[in-house]
Amino acid sequence: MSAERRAVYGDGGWNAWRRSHARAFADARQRLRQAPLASLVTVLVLAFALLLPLLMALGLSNALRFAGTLEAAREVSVFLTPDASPQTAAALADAWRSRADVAAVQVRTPEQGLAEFKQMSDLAGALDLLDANPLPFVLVVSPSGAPADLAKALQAESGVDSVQFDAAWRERLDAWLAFGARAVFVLAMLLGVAAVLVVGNTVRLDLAARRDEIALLQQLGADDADVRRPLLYLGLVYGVLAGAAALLGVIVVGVALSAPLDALVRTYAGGFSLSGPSPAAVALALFASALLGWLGARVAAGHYLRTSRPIGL
Amino acid sequence: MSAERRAVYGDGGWNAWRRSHARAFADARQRLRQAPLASLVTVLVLAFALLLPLLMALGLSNALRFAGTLEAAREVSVFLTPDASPQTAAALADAWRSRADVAAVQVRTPEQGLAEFKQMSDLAGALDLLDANPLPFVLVVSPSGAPADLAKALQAESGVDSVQFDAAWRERLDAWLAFGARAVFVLAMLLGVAAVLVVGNTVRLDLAARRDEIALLQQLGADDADVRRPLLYLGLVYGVLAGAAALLGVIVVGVALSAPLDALVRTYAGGFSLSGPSPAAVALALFASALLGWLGARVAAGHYLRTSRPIGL
Amino acid sequence: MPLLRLDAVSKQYPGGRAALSELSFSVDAGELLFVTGHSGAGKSTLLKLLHLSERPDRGAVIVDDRNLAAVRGRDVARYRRRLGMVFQDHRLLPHWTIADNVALPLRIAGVAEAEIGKRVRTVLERVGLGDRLAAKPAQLSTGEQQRVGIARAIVGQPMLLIADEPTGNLDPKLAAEIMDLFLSLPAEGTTVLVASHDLALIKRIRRRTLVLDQGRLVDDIATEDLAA
Amino acid sequence: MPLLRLDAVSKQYPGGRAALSELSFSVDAGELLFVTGHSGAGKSTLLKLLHLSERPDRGAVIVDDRNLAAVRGRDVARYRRRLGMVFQDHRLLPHWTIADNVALPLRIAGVAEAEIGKRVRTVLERVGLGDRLAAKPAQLSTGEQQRVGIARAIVGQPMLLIADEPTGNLDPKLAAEIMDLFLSLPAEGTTVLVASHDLALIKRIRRRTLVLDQGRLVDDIATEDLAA
Ligand SMILES: Nc1ncnc2c1ncn2[C@@H]1O[C@H](COP(=O)(O)OP(=O)(O)OP(=O)(O)O)[C@@H](O)[C@H]1O
Ligand SMILES: Nc1ncnc2c1ncn2[C@@H]1O[C@H](COP(=O)(O)OP(=O)(O)OP(=O)(O)O)[C@@H](O)[C@H]1O
Ligand SMILES: [Mg+2]
Ligand SMILES: [Mg+2]
Repeated sequence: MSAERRAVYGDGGWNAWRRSHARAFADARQRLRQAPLASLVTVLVLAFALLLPLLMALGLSNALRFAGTLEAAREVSVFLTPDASPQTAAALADAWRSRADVAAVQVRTPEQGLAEFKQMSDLAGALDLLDANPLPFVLVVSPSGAPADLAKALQAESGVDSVQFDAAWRERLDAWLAFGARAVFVLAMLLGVAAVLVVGNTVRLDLAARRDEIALLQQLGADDADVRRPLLYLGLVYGVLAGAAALLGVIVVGVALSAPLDALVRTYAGGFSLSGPSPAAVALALFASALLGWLGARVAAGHYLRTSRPIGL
Repeated sequence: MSAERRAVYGDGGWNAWRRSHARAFADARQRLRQAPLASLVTVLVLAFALLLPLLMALGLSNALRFAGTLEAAREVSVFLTPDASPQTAAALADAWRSRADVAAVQVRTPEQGLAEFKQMSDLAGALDLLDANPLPFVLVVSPSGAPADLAKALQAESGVDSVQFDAAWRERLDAWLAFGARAVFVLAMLLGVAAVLVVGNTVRLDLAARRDEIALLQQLGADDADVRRPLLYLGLVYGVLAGAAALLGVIVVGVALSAPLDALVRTYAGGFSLSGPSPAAVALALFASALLGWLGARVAAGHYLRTSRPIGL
Repeated sequence: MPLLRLDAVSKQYPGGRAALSELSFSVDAGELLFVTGHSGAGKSTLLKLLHLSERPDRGAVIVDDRNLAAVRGRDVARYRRRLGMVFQDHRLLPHWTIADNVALPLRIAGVAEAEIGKRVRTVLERVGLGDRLAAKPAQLSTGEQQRVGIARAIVGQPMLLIADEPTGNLDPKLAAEIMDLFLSLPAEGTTVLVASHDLALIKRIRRRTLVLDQGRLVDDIATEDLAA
Repeated sequence: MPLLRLDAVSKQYPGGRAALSELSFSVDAGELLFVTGHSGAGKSTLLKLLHLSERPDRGAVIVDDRNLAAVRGRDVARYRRRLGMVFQDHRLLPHWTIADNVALPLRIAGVAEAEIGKRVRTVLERVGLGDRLAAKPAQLSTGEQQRVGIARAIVGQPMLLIADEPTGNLDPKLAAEIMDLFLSLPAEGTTVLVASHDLALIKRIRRRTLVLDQGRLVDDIATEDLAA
């Protein structure tokens, strides 16, 4: 580059690069401002596409925590022989607590058992008809491994009358969890595809509306990067705004659902409370939506530049 | 209209109307064919916006049917006195079946009760320890009205020892249903708005890309209806195609979810099976999506014509 | 009987100087006349008033005994269907064939398809493009595009043809041919108004010529004076 | 030393007749020359080959000692930045101001903003539009738009200026002014190629003129012959 030419075309390199990016960003901002209503609609569409996966993810994370709470119900009930004394029960409990395959042991007296029984079963009324409490001591053992193995091992111990763990309840929980996970996975897949489609489609239609402008820029010597740059910024801005709107939507939905959900959670004894997204999750969601906007713009712009390219390029 | 002019401009009236619609439809079809990939993307975006409300609606209808099945669990268990004979139990059951507030009565013998008890409770093992079956006859009464009222009435009958219905279980079910209904409502609202936004946005961007064409048509004497007609057909075609794609999506999702859902349903005794949309629902969905496409086009075109109108119009 | 009459018409664009001031003249049915003047003199503005693309600030524009100020809403479309307009920038639809572009006014008017095919072919032959029916605008040279725009303007046998610089992209020979075509239109019932700065052409054709300068009518040269 | 050389260049559009056949000529750096011919003669096609909007079927186009056949991919953009192009249809961006439209080539080239403002103002004054910097293209008459297109083409001090019918929408007086502007460019290091069918203008300017007819070079009139 001659000295004269440098005087005309500026200092090149870093400054030119910085200027081109500043211009592209200004250009993107100007587009948004020129058509505020249209931009709002675009951002809202994107926000919806993002909101639903966010809600699904949040719902799943809460459901998993909730299932964790329910997991505690996977206990093995060990019925001691009717003649077992409180001392025997306590001794056995102590011994088992030191086993590797046992996480915790709880002693339930016959009186506690009867009270609980009345709470839980719709046949419990029958027990009122009995003269004496027929229930033995029960040790409620939380396994640290597979409950079935532990149940078999404990069955062999002396002083144990019978061991039981509720296979039906566990099966049901497993089925719910499997169904929930699959449903969330399927919906998240659909919504992920939908979000990408929406971003890509928006940028694609934006490009179609600016076909002449892009052709002119190319004719005046703009290369692919020059054409793409403002679009990528536009996608980025769309993504960030849509991400913020989607997070706002999460809060709104959370408020709308909190009353019935609280009522629901209250029916379970466990102190479970619904948690919102963590700050890290919020940051991640914003980053992901910005990335998605950028990517959608990049894909659509790339496709456009490939297919619209005149012979010369 | 002079005879000469009529010769030039054709037969007018009905034929001209028919021709203009045939042309608008051909125009819409040509647009789709000219940009098959772009049209596909548009249809897919719309299909997603429709798929989700369809899935929600289907899920809700199944959930309600399922809840109906569970509702049967809202039975009132009436424990007869321990001395009640099988004949007394049968006589009481017969008498109650004719009551207006009773839908059905089932007699459960002490033996059945014991067997069921063992199935259901994790404390049932305790009953093995008993020498004799302590359980009385139980009449399981399905109320046709509020279970609480019926329970109170039956309590007063002679030969009845105690009456019980599981308030905790019912509360929990009610909470789940309330939560489900609210969640479905909130999501359906969101998705409905999203669908309208997507259709409107698509047509809006389509309009922006054809700004020059529309301006020219207006300059050559096309009125608003002429400009709108091909767009409305385009919206209609988009809507129908997207509706069909969404219904296909419902089938795909159904297949993807059927395995875990079957497993889940199997854990409940009740013979519940997931049902797909009825033919009427399919027709309604297609009609609704066509209408949505048309409406979106209509709104966007109306907005465009209002805001882009040059001074003269 | 005048087909067209302007009465003290003024037009000023927002934030600009006057594009037309106190313009008055009238044109008889079946006349062909030129409007000329420097770039920015107001020629296109005048034509836009006739086409209802713009409205005057003051004064009356009367076409076929009707004050255009009263033509509003749906009537604008109906009024425009009776005009033929040659735009300075052609304005062809890029995705449509030449034949479809030319057929546009007939389709808007609801003419039967068989009739359309016949008339489009005839008019494209008249402008020397009878062999390019199936081409797209981008496949034509600029002068050819301009002739397509002229064909589209005359295909509907308009009451009034408004041509803005219709020969700007044509060489002198073609320009003369197109002007011959325009000269044949009054016999078919069309009044013709041509805006042009091609003084050589105007001198050769010898028709009444309005001269604009900075929005004012500075000269109205009758056919006889030119012939002299 | 020739800046531009064509060697037996032929071009045929798919499904059309030959737009250019066996065209050979060369242009020295600092020359200003005309290309003329009837509508459809191939003038725009020739300019498009120089601008790399089209590629020849056969033959070589050599600009600044470089065969354009070898200029591909990213190099096309770089090559175009050294050209100035006046399009027959102006091609201004409708949502941008006149100043921004003219600044476009400088922005693409990465010139500093202060420098851009200065040069845009200067060049718009040269084409007589120094007071319309903030207007949008739709607010200009067609002739004014054409001058904006010319300003945009020369603002970057191109190596080669290619002007397609740059005076088609200008009246004779303005056309002469624009041609004076073009005549001053060779002194600033720009070679100028003007396609035009304005024979009156060409005769008055008296520069070398290539005459095309149906894609063939039928005449190459030197400056001296015209002067005679
Ligand atoms: N993209 C294309 N496809 C097919 N034919 C084309 C294409 N572009 C131009 N032509 C044809 O090639 C011939 C030369 O066109 P060109 O644009 O070079 O003419 P021109 O000399 O510039 O004419 P004008 O003075 O009317 O602008 C014309 O017959 C035209 O129809
Ligand atoms: N929409 C507009 N807004 C503001 N000013 C305008 C607008 N349209 C035209 N003008 C100005 O009005 C004046 C007359 O414009 P007009 O287009 O009528 O000129 P013209 O005689 O057709 O010129 P040309 O021969 O260059 O086409 C010009 O100075 C132009 O800049
Ligand atoms: Mg004009
Ligand atoms: Mg040309």
